[in-house]
Amino acid sequence: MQTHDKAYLSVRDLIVDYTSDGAVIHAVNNVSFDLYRGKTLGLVGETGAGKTTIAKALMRILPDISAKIISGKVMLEGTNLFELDEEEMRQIRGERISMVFQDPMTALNPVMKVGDQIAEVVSLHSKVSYEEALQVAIKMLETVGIPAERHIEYPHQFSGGMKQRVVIAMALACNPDVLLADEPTTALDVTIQAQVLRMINKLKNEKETSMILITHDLGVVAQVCDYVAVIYAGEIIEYGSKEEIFRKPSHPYTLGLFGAIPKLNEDVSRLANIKGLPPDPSNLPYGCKFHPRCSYATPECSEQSISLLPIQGNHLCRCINIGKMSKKEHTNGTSC
Amino acid sequence: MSRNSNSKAIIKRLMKNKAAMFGLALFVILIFLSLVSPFIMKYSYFEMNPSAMLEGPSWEHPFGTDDLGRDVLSRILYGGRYSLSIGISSVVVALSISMVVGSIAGYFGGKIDNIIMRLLDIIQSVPGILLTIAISSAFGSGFDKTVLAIGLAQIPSFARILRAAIMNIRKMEYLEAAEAIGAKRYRIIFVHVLPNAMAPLIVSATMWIANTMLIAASLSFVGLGVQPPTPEWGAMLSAGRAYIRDYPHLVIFPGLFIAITVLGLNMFGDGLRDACDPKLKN
Amino acid sequence: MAPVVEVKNLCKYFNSRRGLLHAVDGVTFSIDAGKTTGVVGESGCGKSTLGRTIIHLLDSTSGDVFYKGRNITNVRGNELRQLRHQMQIIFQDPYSSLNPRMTVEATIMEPLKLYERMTKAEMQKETDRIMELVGIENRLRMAYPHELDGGRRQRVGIGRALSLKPDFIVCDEPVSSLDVSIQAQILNLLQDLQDEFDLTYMFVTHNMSVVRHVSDNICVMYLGQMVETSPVNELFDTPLHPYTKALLSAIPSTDIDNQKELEIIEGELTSPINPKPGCRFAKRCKFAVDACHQPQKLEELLPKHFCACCRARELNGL
Amino acid sequence: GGNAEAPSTAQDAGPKEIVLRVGIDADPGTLAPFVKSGSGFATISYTLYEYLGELSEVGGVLEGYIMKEYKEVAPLVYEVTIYDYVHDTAGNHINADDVIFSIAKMKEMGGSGNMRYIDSFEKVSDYTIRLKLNSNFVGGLNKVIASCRIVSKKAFEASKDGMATTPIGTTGYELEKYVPGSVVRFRKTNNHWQKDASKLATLQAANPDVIEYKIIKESAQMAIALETKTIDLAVNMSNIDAQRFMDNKAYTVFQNASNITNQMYLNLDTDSVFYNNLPLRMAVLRSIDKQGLVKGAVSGYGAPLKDFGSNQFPDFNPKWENEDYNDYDPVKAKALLAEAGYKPNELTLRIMTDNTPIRNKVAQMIQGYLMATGIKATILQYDQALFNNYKIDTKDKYEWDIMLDNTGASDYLVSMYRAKFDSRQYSNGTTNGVKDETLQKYVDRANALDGHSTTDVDNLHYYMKEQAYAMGLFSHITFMVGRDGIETLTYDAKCYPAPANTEFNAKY
Amino acid sequence: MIRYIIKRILWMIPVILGVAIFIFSLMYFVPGDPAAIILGSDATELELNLLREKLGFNEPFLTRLVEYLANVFLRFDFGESYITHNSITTELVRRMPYTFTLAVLCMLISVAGGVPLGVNAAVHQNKWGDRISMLIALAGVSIPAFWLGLMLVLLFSLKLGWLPAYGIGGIQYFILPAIANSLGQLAMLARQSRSSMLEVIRSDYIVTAHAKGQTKNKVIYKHALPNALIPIVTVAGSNFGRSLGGTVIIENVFSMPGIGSYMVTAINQRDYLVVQGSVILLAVSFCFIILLVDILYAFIDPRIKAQYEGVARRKKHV
Ligand SMILES: Nc1ncnc2c1ncn2[C@@H]1O[C@H](COP(=O)(O)OP(=O)(O)OP(=O)(O)O)[C@@H](O)[C@H]1O
Ligand SMILES: Nc1ncnc2c1ncn2[C@@H]1O[C@H](COP(=O)(O)OP(=O)(O)OP(=O)(O)O)[C@@H](O)[C@H]1O
Ligand SMILES: [Mg+2]
Ligand SMILES: [Mg+2]
Repeated sequence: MQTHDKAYLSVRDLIVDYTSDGAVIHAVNNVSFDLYRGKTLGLVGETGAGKTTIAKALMRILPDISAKIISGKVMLEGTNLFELDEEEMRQIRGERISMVFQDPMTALNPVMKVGDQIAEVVSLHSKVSYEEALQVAIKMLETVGIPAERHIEYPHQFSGGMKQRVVIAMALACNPDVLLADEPTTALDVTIQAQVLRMINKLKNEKETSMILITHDLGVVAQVCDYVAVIYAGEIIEYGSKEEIFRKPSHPYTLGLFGAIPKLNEDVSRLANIKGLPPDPSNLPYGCKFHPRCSYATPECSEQSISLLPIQGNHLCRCINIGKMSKKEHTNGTSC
Repeated sequence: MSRNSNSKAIIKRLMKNKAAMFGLALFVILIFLSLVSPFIMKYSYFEMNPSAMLEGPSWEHPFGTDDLGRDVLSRILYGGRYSLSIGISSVVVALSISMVVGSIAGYFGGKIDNIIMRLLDIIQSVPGILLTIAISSAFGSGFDKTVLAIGLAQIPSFARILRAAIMNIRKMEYLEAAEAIGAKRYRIIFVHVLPNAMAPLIVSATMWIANTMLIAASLSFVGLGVQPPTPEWGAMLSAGRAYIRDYPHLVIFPGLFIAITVLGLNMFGDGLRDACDPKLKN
Repeated sequence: MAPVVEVKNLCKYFNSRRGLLHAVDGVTFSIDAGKTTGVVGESGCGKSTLGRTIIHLLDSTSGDVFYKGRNITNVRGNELRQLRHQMQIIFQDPYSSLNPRMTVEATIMEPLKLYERMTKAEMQKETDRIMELVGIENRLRMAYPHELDGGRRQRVGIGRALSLKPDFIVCDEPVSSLDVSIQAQILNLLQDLQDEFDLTYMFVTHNMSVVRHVSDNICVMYLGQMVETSPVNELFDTPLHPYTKALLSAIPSTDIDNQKELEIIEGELTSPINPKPGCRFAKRCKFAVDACHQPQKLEELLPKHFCACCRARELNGL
Repeated sequence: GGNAEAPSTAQDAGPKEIVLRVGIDADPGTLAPFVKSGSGFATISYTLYEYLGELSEVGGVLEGYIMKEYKEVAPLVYEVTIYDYVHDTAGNHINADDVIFSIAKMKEMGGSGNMRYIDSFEKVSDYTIRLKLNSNFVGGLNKVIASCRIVSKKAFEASKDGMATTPIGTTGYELEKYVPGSVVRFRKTNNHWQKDASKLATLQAANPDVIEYKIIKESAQMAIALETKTIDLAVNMSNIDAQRFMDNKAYTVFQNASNITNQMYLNLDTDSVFYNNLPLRMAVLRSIDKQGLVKGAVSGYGAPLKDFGSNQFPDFNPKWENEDYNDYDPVKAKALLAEAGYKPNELTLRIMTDNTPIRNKVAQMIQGYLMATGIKATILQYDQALFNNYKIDTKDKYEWDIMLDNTGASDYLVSMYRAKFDSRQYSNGTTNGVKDETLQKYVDRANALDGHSTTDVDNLHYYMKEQAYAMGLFSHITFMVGRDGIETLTYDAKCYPAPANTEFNAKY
Repeated sequence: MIRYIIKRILWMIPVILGVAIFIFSLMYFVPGDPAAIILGSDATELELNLLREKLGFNEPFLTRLVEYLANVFLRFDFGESYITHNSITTELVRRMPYTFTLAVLCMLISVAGGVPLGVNAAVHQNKWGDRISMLIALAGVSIPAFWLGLMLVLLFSLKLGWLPAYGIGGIQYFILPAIANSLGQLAMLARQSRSSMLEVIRSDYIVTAHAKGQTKNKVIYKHALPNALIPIVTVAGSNFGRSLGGTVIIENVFSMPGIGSYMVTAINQRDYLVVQGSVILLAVSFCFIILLVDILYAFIDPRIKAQYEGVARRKKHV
């Protein structure tokens, strides 16, 4: 991946393992990417691909019992986050990088008033009195469209969409430079999702926040992201700008993914599907991790480790058979 | 039941848990020893020797002798039969009744549930040991009566555990599926509900076996429970307290065996719980 | 084509702590034989309740359900058990819909045991057939659900529903908890099965693109009521009800060339407890007028296209 | 006795107050005079109340307390006269009305079983009452006299709770503090009604200035209390705990032979194995090593019995001491068993006992002895309440074959025979179902006022021995441990210590 | 909230009545005749019968039950002891303070010791801190209170002379019995705290708190502990019941004139009325503690408070 000197956050060679019941799970394998100021990177992939793990690794909030960052570095404006001590890292969390979690229903502390939960992060990172912090919190609530007087309420008094907004308000309260949004809308109804997506976009534009948006909804990606990284079995298998990925998906997996979603504005009698199942993360196949499911697989695919190579400019792909794939199928995949 | 389970998976996980296996091993060894003790011990548990009373531990009597010159080790090993079977049988008593009560309350819900729960409320508002003592004083002392008293007093809490588990399962779609394919109610309860709701009950029953020994000791203390000469550990412990200063081996050894049992069963129970709920592990 | 299932004015109310919860409130529609009728709507609008009430997993509060012309609203006991042969359900959650203590074989065989006077060998054979049909490898015969992935579990659920050879299946969000690649496999499977056995589906979901893909007809529900129903393409091309419109335009499109701003419906789903009469969407509807607070009637505004909105004609220029 | 002078250290500045803190092992429950008292109250009782009179010691002579004298006016009719200057600690004068009141109350409230021997009672004059007894047996009057606590009617009626917590007695002590279940403290009044020391009975002494009873139920705690010096005298210590103090200069261990002895009864109901099978009864009796029981059950602190009761009583014939009393003879026992028609290990007997520590051991040892003879035995052990129930309940057949129990008396050996073998008291013969006219005759003779001769008692003794219906096992010793400085302890006729009588030396 | 509390208090009436009936019936069938105890072993049958008659034992069950309930609940009179003839009510009132002081102290000790121990173990899950804490906890649950009590006395009273060994007086008299009686509960509380903390620590909002940059300790005590508190408080509440029950033993060991030792004496004497009275009183106080715990829930968890106030909880959708 070529370095971009304006990269605000860059991740290099991130490897994360979990141990569970004695088995080692290779959740993230050699992931590198850059994030630019004011841009949004979408991480797309199926369940268990390692998306959340990547995000948590950046903030160093993986469960310390089971997870281990094997290697890698995360450079935030020249500082390697992995080299900071716990106290310095604490300063960065919430203030410079913050995160919106997958499930708004569970991401809020049920026994704390929402106002206090937002104020907490404010008072942790600025030297203001608690009163002032609470004022900031209330303002944040209003920004996300929740009436100020509801700051004394508890999470259970909010609907799912409002909770998600509170979570976002909390993440944005200290004007972070980087926002990690882990499936911020998956748990929500479409109408509410639309509200949240619009709000995220608005805040991002106003504050120039860099964002990593994790999702498996390609519609959301199309709506919000600038760059897209497709994750499969803990690896980035394709990377590029939104346009590159949507117009010219190159990796067979990405192709399959596009073929598998029913489209609103088009009729196909049968969905294209990817055969088989995602690999067992504790026992990943050698070579291309996708080759057992890939219809273009050749013997070489399982014999060598495949690297992520540019196809065109910044559009990267981890496949040795791109050239050999028939043109027709290629275009078929992009017909969206 | 042959289709019994995902228990296979639980057992597999359990087997991997060293602490749990250690605990189980302790328990099994105790049971084994209590069964074979008459054949391997030099002294029988009732053999008195007036010339060797209240002797401390020695090669001849590793755990010493008691006030009638009986070999404490033999008594303890043999007494395991009583102690362990008090635990196991009172759990069986409690389990069988609370299963009926709990599943009726949990599955049918509504009014029946309400009535049962209110009755359990009443019984549970008498603190446990008091209840056991009260029941025990109604039945009198003796092995079978102690088993009954301890078992009956435990019914409310077991029934509640089961009911809670059933309430959880009631939300499961596989019950609806069973109904959708036209399964009858008793089949749904016995095939689909109970086997899946038993795990937490079994876990707490396991741990509770150990607790009965302490209850038995308490009952002996207040003059109920299994009476000496039965070499039940709790009764031995309680009876030995008169000698606690001069001949501490009379209380230390039964106490130690109770502690080992409690330790073993709790380790096993903890492991079992972890195995039933893999989430809890990490 | 005769409808397989007809629902007339079906209501299902639940008693809740705060009052009567109108989960399904006066729903009328019919499902054509061999076709798929999609039911969409936001979470909690009563889709699942509707499906379960139709197949008698829940007792209806009022209204009638007809199966192949026969009123089955009040069937009980053996009659109901016979009816189970013909109406089945596939569940959303592949984790909670399988008994964790039953093997794949036992799960699929259970309905056979309950009904058919089959010998053990016949049941085995029938199980083989169903497993092949839904695409479960024979080696997984003795596997327990927890050893299976979500897709395979869902296949087992489908197999269980199919083993009684039903005509009508309620699919309650069968793919919404599955990953896209698996989702496509299951949708294709359902489609193949329908073609092969001429099944009638009621397909409940909140995913508009899925519903578009699978359905022939579509019903849009809002807070327990049916607000619009029509053939699928018609609905997507010319939605009539303001809610349907809003719903459609809130879906982010994967078409990056024609990105449109998502339309926002302000506010959230209100509570279905003791609702006021009138259009339940009125509170969030930008076109709401006083007349909306009167009970709305489902009217056939276009051929086969029904809508329950007093302003629909006017707003759509009909 | 009765010397109230406490030898306090003369060198001290002022007269040092003598405080005696006594640990007792049972909760009196109440201080009321007419309530049937358990062992907890028995010790306290003498500090608080006085009886009409009491025996001077086990098997001793009747001493008047409040009673000045009595005379027999007709067979079984007695006139009892009390001192005319008795008053209680509140100053209420006591006269015949109070005595009548006290007896009536005692009877009504069931305070003493001995009240049943009173046929009628009435006032004769201001200080004299007439008692008519209903049974003709030796010591009957003693029992009645020694069971009547006397309090002032006025004081009793003034008390809200029947003197349960606000007792007023006639002794030299007054209640100072009472925490039910924990502490009872008395202070000497120096105003006892009996100023004439020569007329004081043994147990009427009032030596310590303060007596404080502390209830300590846990036996290990009793020893600890002595060692931590929170009590000065421990009542009823187990021999195990007492041994700890025996070689310790700082403590004195008082040993006293208990008047309560341990017995074994065989079931002689008509369906019992023992019925009509004298060899079997003998086999059982001969199996038991009484000396061994003493050693095992009470660590040697006791003596095997040579009769149903112990040798403390005046009517115990010393010649029995050297005779065989169905003593231990394992060889003979086996032979007797065979003679009785049983093969070894063919017979299983049920031994019933209560759950006191001593009899718990006795039962286990007897089980062992019987096994050695070839008789299997199971032990049925019940708590006191159930034990009494099963013992008395004769509606159905007995639940036991061998019963272990204890019996005590304060006056005569024959009282114990009367208590257990008088068929008039039991619907099923004797306490163990014996239906034997000869035995009844002997019991009656030995107890009769005009009987009770050496011959009568001998007849009873030998008949019982020959018939082997029951057997006395052993007597044991009770232990009181005091701290150094306690010179003597006095016991009443029921072997309870009377702390007010304690004598101290200079070291106290 | 107030209404909820009142409702709960009212509900206690039938519960306590139920307890009384239950205990009365239990004691009714107790073998062992108080008359035999009162009159001693040399009583004649005639005397026994007379006494039984006098004590009302020959009345039918229902008559006695109704009379007893009327006395207890209308006249607040538990009757008088068969043995001592003392008023049981007076006796209970006199003894109550000791028992409650002891039980409350036990609860305090077990909470003060058990919760930190359990939290510590959870935070250091599977490390030495955890293992040691849990070993202490296991030791705690396996030691009988009377044994521990005597050991404590030997050490602290006899050897060190720091604390009184028995009896009553200032608070120092309660320390050893309270420790002996509470160790088992402390251990249970530690185990409960550990497992509920472990559960909570895995929650998303704990990760959220870390992600805010909150310090480890604050996360534990500010975010995790309050959420883990409900089961902990529940166990603490039922521990109060255990403490009350434990007094039956510990009061005897330490010669404390509380309800427990009163009851043990009474059991051995078949003094039913005393046993009944003691059990009812202890049950009533236990009920109050449970009520307190229920009210405490509302302060710990706003969701429960909302429930009490009749505002239904957030709906949970599948
Ligand atoms: N605490 C953990 N212990 C062990 N394994 C874990 C843990 N958390 C995640 N994993 C495993 O790591 C892999 C990556 O998980 P991760 O949560 O990062 O995936 P994801 O892409 O976020 O999936 P989803 O879309 O379901 O959120 C999965 O195989 C998962 O099972
Ligand atoms: N058994 C029940 N008891 C009480 N209320 C119920 C019950 N089942 C459903 N409800 C309520 O009825 C309403 C409709 O529920 P239903 O499950 O049918 O909605 P849904 O459209 O299927 O939602 P989702 O998309 O979340 O599955 C909801 O408000 C729900 O809370
Ligand atoms: Mg994730
Ligand atoms: Mg649903």
